[in-house]
Amino acid sequence: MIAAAIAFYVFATMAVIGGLNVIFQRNPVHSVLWLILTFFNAAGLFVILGAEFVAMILVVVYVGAVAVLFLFVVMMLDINITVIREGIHKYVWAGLLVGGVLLAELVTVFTSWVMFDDAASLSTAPTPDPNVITNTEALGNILYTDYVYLFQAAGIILLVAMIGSIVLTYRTRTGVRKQVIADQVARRPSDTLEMVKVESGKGLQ
Amino acid sequence: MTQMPNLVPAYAEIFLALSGLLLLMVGVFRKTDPVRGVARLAILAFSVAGVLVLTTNAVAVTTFSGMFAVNAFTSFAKLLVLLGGGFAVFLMLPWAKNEGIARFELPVVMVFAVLGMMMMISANDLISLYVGLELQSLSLYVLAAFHRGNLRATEAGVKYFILGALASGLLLYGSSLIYGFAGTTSFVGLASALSSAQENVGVIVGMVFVISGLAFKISAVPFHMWTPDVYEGSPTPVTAFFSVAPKIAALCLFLRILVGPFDDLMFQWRQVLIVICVASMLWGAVAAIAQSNIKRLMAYSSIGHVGYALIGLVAATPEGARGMIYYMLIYLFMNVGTFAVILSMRVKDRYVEGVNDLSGLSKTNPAIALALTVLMFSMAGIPPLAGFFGKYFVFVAAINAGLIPLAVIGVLSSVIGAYYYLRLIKIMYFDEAGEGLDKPDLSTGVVMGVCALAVVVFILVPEPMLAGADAAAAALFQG
Amino acid sequence: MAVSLAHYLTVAAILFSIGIFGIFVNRKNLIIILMSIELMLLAVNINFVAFSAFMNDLMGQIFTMLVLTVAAAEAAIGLAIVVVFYRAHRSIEVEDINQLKG
Amino acid sequence: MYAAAIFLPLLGAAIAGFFGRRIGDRASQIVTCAGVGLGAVLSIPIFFSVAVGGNEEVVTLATWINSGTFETAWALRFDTLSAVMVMTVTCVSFLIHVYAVGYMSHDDCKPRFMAYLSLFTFAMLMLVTADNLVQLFFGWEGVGVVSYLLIGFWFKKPTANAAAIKAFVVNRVGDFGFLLGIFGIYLLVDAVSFDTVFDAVPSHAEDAVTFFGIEGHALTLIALLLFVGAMGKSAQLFLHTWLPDAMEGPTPVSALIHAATMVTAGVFLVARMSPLFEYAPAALEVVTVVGASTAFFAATIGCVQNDIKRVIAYSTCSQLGYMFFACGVGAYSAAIFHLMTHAWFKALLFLGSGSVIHAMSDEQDMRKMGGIWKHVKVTYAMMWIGTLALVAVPPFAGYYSKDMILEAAYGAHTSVGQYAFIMGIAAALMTAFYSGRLLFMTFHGEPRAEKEVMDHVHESPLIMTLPLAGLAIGAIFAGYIGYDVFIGDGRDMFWRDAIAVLGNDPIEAAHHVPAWVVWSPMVVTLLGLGLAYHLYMRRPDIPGRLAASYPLVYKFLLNKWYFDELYDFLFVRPAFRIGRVLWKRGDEGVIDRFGPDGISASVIAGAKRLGAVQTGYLYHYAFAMIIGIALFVSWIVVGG
Amino acid sequence: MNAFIENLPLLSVVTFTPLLGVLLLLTIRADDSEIVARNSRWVALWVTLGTFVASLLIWANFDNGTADFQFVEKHDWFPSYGIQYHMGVDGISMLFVILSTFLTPICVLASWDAIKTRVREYMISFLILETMMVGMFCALDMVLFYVFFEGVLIPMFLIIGVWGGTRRVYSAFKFFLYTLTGSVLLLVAMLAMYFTAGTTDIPTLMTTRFPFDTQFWLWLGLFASFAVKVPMWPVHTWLPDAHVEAPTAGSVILAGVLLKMGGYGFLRFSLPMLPLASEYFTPLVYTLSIIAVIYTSLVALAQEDMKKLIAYSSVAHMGFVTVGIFAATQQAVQGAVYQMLSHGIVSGALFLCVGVVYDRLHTREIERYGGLVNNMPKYAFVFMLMMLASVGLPGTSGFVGEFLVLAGVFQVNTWVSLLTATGVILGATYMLYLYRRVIYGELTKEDLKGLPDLSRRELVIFAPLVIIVMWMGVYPTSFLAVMDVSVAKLIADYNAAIGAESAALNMADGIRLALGR
Repeated sequence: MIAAAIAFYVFATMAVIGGLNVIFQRNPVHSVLWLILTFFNAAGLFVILGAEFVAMILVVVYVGAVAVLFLFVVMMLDINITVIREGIHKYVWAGLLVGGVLLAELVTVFTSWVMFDDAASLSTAPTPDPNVITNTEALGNILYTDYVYLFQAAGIILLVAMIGSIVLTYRTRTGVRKQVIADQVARRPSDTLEMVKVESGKGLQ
Repeated sequence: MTQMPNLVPAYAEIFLALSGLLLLMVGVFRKTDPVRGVARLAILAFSVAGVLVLTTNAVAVTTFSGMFAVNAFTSFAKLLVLLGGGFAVFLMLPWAKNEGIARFELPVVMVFAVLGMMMMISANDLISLYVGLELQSLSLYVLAAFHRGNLRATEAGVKYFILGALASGLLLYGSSLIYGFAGTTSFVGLASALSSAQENVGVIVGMVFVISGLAFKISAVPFHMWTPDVYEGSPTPVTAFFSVAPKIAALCLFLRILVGPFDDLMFQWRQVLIVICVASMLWGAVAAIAQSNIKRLMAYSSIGHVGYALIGLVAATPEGARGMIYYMLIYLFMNVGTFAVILSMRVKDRYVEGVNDLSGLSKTNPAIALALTVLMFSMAGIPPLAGFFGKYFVFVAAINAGLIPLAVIGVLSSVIGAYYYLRLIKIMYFDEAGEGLDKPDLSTGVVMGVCALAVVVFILVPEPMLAGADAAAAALFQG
Repeated sequence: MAVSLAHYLTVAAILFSIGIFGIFVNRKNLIIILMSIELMLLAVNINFVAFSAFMNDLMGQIFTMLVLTVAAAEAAIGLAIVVVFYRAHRSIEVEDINQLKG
Repeated sequence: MYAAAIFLPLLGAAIAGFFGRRIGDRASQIVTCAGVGLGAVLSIPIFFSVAVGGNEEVVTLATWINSGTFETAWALRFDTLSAVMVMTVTCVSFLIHVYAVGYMSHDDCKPRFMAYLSLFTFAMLMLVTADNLVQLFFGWEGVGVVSYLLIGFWFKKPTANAAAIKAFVVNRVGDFGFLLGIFGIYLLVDAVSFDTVFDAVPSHAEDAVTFFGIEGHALTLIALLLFVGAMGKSAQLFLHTWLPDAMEGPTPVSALIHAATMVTAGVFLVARMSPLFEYAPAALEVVTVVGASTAFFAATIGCVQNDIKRVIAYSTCSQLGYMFFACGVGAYSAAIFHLMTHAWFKALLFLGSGSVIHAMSDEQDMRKMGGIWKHVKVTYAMMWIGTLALVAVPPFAGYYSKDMILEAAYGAHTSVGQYAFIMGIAAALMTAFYSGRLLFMTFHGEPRAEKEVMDHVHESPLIMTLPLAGLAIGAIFAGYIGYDVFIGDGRDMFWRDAIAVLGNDPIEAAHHVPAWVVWSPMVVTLLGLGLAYHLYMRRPDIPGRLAASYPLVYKFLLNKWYFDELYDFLFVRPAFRIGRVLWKRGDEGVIDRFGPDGISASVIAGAKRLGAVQTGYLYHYAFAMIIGIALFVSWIVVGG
Repeated sequence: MNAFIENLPLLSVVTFTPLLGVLLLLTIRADDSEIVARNSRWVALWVTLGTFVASLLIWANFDNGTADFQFVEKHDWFPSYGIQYHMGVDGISMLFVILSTFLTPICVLASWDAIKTRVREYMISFLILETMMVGMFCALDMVLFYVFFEGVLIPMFLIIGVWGGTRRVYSAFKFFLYTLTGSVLLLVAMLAMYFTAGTTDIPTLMTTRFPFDTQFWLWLGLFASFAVKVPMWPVHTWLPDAHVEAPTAGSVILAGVLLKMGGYGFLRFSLPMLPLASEYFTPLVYTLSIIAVIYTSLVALAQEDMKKLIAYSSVAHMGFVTVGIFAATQQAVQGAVYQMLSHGIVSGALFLCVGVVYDRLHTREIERYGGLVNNMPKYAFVFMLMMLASVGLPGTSGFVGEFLVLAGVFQVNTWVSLLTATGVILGATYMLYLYRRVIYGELTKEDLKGLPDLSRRELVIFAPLVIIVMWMGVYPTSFLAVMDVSVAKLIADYNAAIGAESAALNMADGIRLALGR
């Protein structure tokens, strides 16, 4: 129990510190690295909560794909380290105020949480006993059956993201030589080779 | 084993998804003029999807474990979205040709966007809502930035994306609160959970977040700030698309979610929505006055119109729902028609967007001027044009719901709004003739004419459309 | 000292706030804004997982997975847009994004 | 016959007015003269049949305004009163028509002039034969309008235009009261036709009503309102200012409208409404006082005026005062009698002066005349006849009527009657004085005109002198002939129901006044004439010295008691100024500035401000969203 | 009624014939714009004349003896909202229909030479305008009424804005937005009535009894619109601008028919549907009307622009109308209606008079004229007659209305009658003053000397107006008899309603009731 609590506080603190650093680092590369740290800690929290699969996914997808993507782009765009901010902008204080108020309200709300009376009856997918069915299996059982709709929809979303990214960034550059396998395979000698009879003494014209 | 889900209610969506894939293939492999072919196929796909929506219209059902609901209301809304999408693709064709953007992905992404909207409309669970919303949003982000070499289009894309993502974040956060405090994400479950007398402030806060996220999608004040910039920066056919389809989808979803699961929190959400509604009407009306870019002007106009449509929502009665759908139907025609006019604003083969480019249009292109005049008077809500009836029906609903001050503010802001619509007419009719516009493309002209005519002759045959809206509203309130 | 749900939610709320804060205090770099958005989504995920755990309901985790997917897609699109923007403007400074206004 | 007498002048007017250019001057003149002439001819049998024969008749022509219980018809009422008026009007009018042919011989708009004259005659006839108050008002306004047209006949003269407008507007002020009087009657008795009203009046004699928030005796209020109308039309004190200015019109107009007929309409109205006035003794007292004051006041001004026509105009004003106070003391028949005789001799005077003006090449200032009697002997004689009739020297017409009025005033034995008598005597003195002054200044003494003008002085043509003669006959004999039937023993037989008198008959009382009362007018008249003779024939230097030694009095009188200036100061100028202020400061400065213009300006300013909010910066947009959501959440959590 | 007429939807025919004309105009095809213009004029003239003739059929078949609505047509329109296409006329509205159809051909004729650009569009605007006007007077459904009522704005906005004078843009906007603001409040009130009564059918609503607090607010909503239309002080400032800048024919219609819509609205809605509130607010109406009469008359006195002067005079004259309507006696109401009809003709004719010289000299400055009678006697005559009619000379149409109004008002409130009657004096002053400055005086200005008198076309325009003005003045029975029964019923119902609820409320009570406290 205590161990769990300690783990929670460690992960939580690290996540928050990581988050703060993400936005306050001047070098975007550092920001990405802090972001990765935050993700790891969040994954740790997930594990404490018994959601192993989601924790794994978080690490795999976010750290393995998203964060790397970020790094990729940051480096590709070759952004210089931003110049030192000229003082804190006046809106920051207003922002802090608004954010603080909002946060305070939310926290007040959280403390009011109680297990909803009908929650059990309303639950469409109660968590099975983790000792019988693992978290991963339990998720798999419903994701591909009851929630296949969501699964498919997510697929389409990814497709759109793919199309979108390609459409936006893909450029056909002139002057770049590319290998076209089909063309190579389809090549016929007659296309490229011309037999010329050279009469002696005349040379090619 | 779990049973195979009932696919019939989702035929239209499934068809559209498959069409999207097919179109992608066609676009990749077709060598000559892929844009035109894909666009035509997209229109065809929309039409077939429309027919499918109509044929599966019969009864209210849910499928996919209650994730997806179909009833007369969703069908009607989907038809509107499909219509908007079809018009947008139609308008895109000449534009793409004139601007030299031969990219078949444009219609494909539009198809997916429409698919996302239809999924939103049919969403019956916060998760499916989110999925549909994101499918739509991601497609729209791409569309906004589609004109990728263009400074303004890319800026529009960035703004839309970041603010959109923020809004999604808010919506998601709200969803998580609702889930946590109510114990479920399904609309049906929520409705029964909230009907208990328990005061549940977490759900309410979550609902406010969700409302904010959706308000962003319909560009209601104060979540509207992206709208003028994105409308101005995006390619015009895309703007036309933005101004109708996503709004209709989001509004219909809004309506479904508020009078469905959150019916019992009406007292709370009504307060929020009244503020949003009033602020939208006034902001849209006032801010538009200072605009000189017609797309920007239309952005503010659309903010105002959303305010009016929200009146129907705020009324939260079948009458209000009917008024709102009706309003959106009329709005669709008015807006598409207006964007057709904007798309025909070309001087010497170059698109122009200044309102002053219209000066003296009544002399140089009387037909376009007439069409725009009709549309503007209609937007201003002057009878006997359709726009008046749109407003009339939402105001009826407002008054019948006892929201007289709202109706009064609404009519007064419509007077302010009338000012800038009149200003366009003034520029066309009262000012000296400018250079004159090029002859519009055929399809643009046709869309313009059809919409203007619809706005005029609406008065003669209001009943069929009303009947549809009626049935839709009734379905919504059946439970 | 037991760790209650409210603790998780508070952590999430703080992360969420940091994400929001990142959006409007950042004046220089668009990419950091994208990261802020990722933070927000992460916060939401923590919420969902926490609720899911405390209510013994798998829906939250399903939702989280979808959010993760979407977040990835969003990151892809967002970065693509940033790249496009960069190509057009040769800058990703947030303060430069104000051609459209009024 | 009845209708023909009324409508023939209209026909003449229509023909001359619409086709005047086509048919020519001569034909227009003939047509109009014939129209009125025929009317005059018809009026005589009508008079005998109605007044003498007692065949009163009401000819209903058509319905007019019917609304609920409010019913009026186009109807011609012929009783003694109207028959007298019809005859006087048509006859005088005919003579003036004829005169006008000659007088206007140099004008280019003869058909128009003749048409106006005939139109006027028609309107006047409508007025006098009206069977209900509304139709009376029709004629009333009709004569007003034609009067306006005729005063402004010489539209090129700015003064004529101003005078015309003044006449119309001042009359309108009177009409305003008249209208309210009509409404009052309608309110009281639910009808406006004379018979019904008169029948109903006795039963309402004691009714009290609250008009204008004041509880009062209904009939008195009504009578006073009607009298306001009469004052306007008959140029009584306070509403008299238009009459002298009206002399801007051609002289026949002055004769016809501003002496013989229209201005007497007020008197006619009071006489016509005598059954009502009789139940409103307080109103009658007011009538008496106003009439007497006017008689005096106008005479004082008449004494110092230099314009020949203005002198006669003030004399008219003064004489009308006589008629009113006659009515006021109940001697309606005397008033009408004086009205009738006055019509003749005053028309004669005007036409005579017109003849003089004609002779003097359109000079009207008496200071530039003098010594012309030898050149215009006929006119001179006519003027004498007219003057003698006016100053009431027997046996001229004025003597019979005017003396009777004074006697009746005295005989009324009321304080207002005494006041009227004193004022009347004083006025009679002045009347004689200024009449003499007029004659002497104009015809006698040294010629003061320029040589050139004097060379051209000539007698008027026959077409002008003949009507003068006709009028002179009237001026001489009308009094004598009419005396018996109007105010003598035959009066009851004659008037029958046309005039009602309650209680003691003041005419009867007038026959029994002391001798000094009977003689005093005669005395003061001779005194006045003598004084005029002394001052203007024997010692023509005195008037100038008098004026010099009493400059204030002289100026006061010369400037007509400063009424014009006062009204100008009180009403005219403020009206224009207020109008301008309301327009510039009210409409434009307040209503538009804070209304439409102000709102639109602030909306546009708001639009600019909202545009400024739209900075284009992402973080501002995000901030707006966050603030929005924070507010909503706070509101719901804290407030909801 | 013969069978043919009986079967003919006469009101619809009259209402929509002009729209057929619009279609006809749209089919004109010619390369030469001159030919298009000429054909447009003729088509418009014949169509409007035809409409006028058709409208005379209404009159010919009208039964004076009943207060019911006649020539009723009823079809479903928006059944789900109970909105019907319901047309019909009674004695009050019928004359306005005739007035509209009568003035439109005159306007077409008046624009014959004055409008040289975009003639076809101009004629289309006028024909649409006619449809809207006629329809509005015939409509027996509130929504239908509102559609026509507001629809008028569109063509009128274009007429002022496209063919108007130098400040046309400002004036057109002012006109549009001013009246729109009023009208939308009317809309809200109508919706509230629909909410309360559950119908938009006018005859049904006339029999509906709303509680006082409802009436209070409804009345204010209606008042906002009608007062602007009339226009009453202080919401009259759009009128002078609109009149001044509108082309002649536009001013004629504006003054002739559009202003009547407000008065008609009071008669059709405020009085019969909201009797208690009408009675309650009568002092307010009186006050505003009296201010209107005196204020605008004084303002008119100071004007330097002919049209502006006449425009202000319209406000004053309409002040009589509002006083008359709210006095709610037979005479007053009949007088008010009559005054509206008369004012429609007379002020229309006066604007035409201004148009005549404006066409010749292109200025409306009074100072620029003077002495026109010298070379334009016919014109001077017409102008004079209309001026006198405007002043309310007995024997012209202007008198009957004014007189009846004042007489009727006197029955209920002598002070109001007295103060209103001051308008009679002031009216004479400014009109005569105008006439004097324009027509009389020496003809000194060189450019005036060459002005021709009325042309034959202009004579054709003025002749019917002159005849009508005289006819209405001399034999008003032909008009009064038409509205007699309808007005009587209106008054009877009104008094019955007031009598039913002894509405002796003072101001404080009324407001308290209305606020529901």
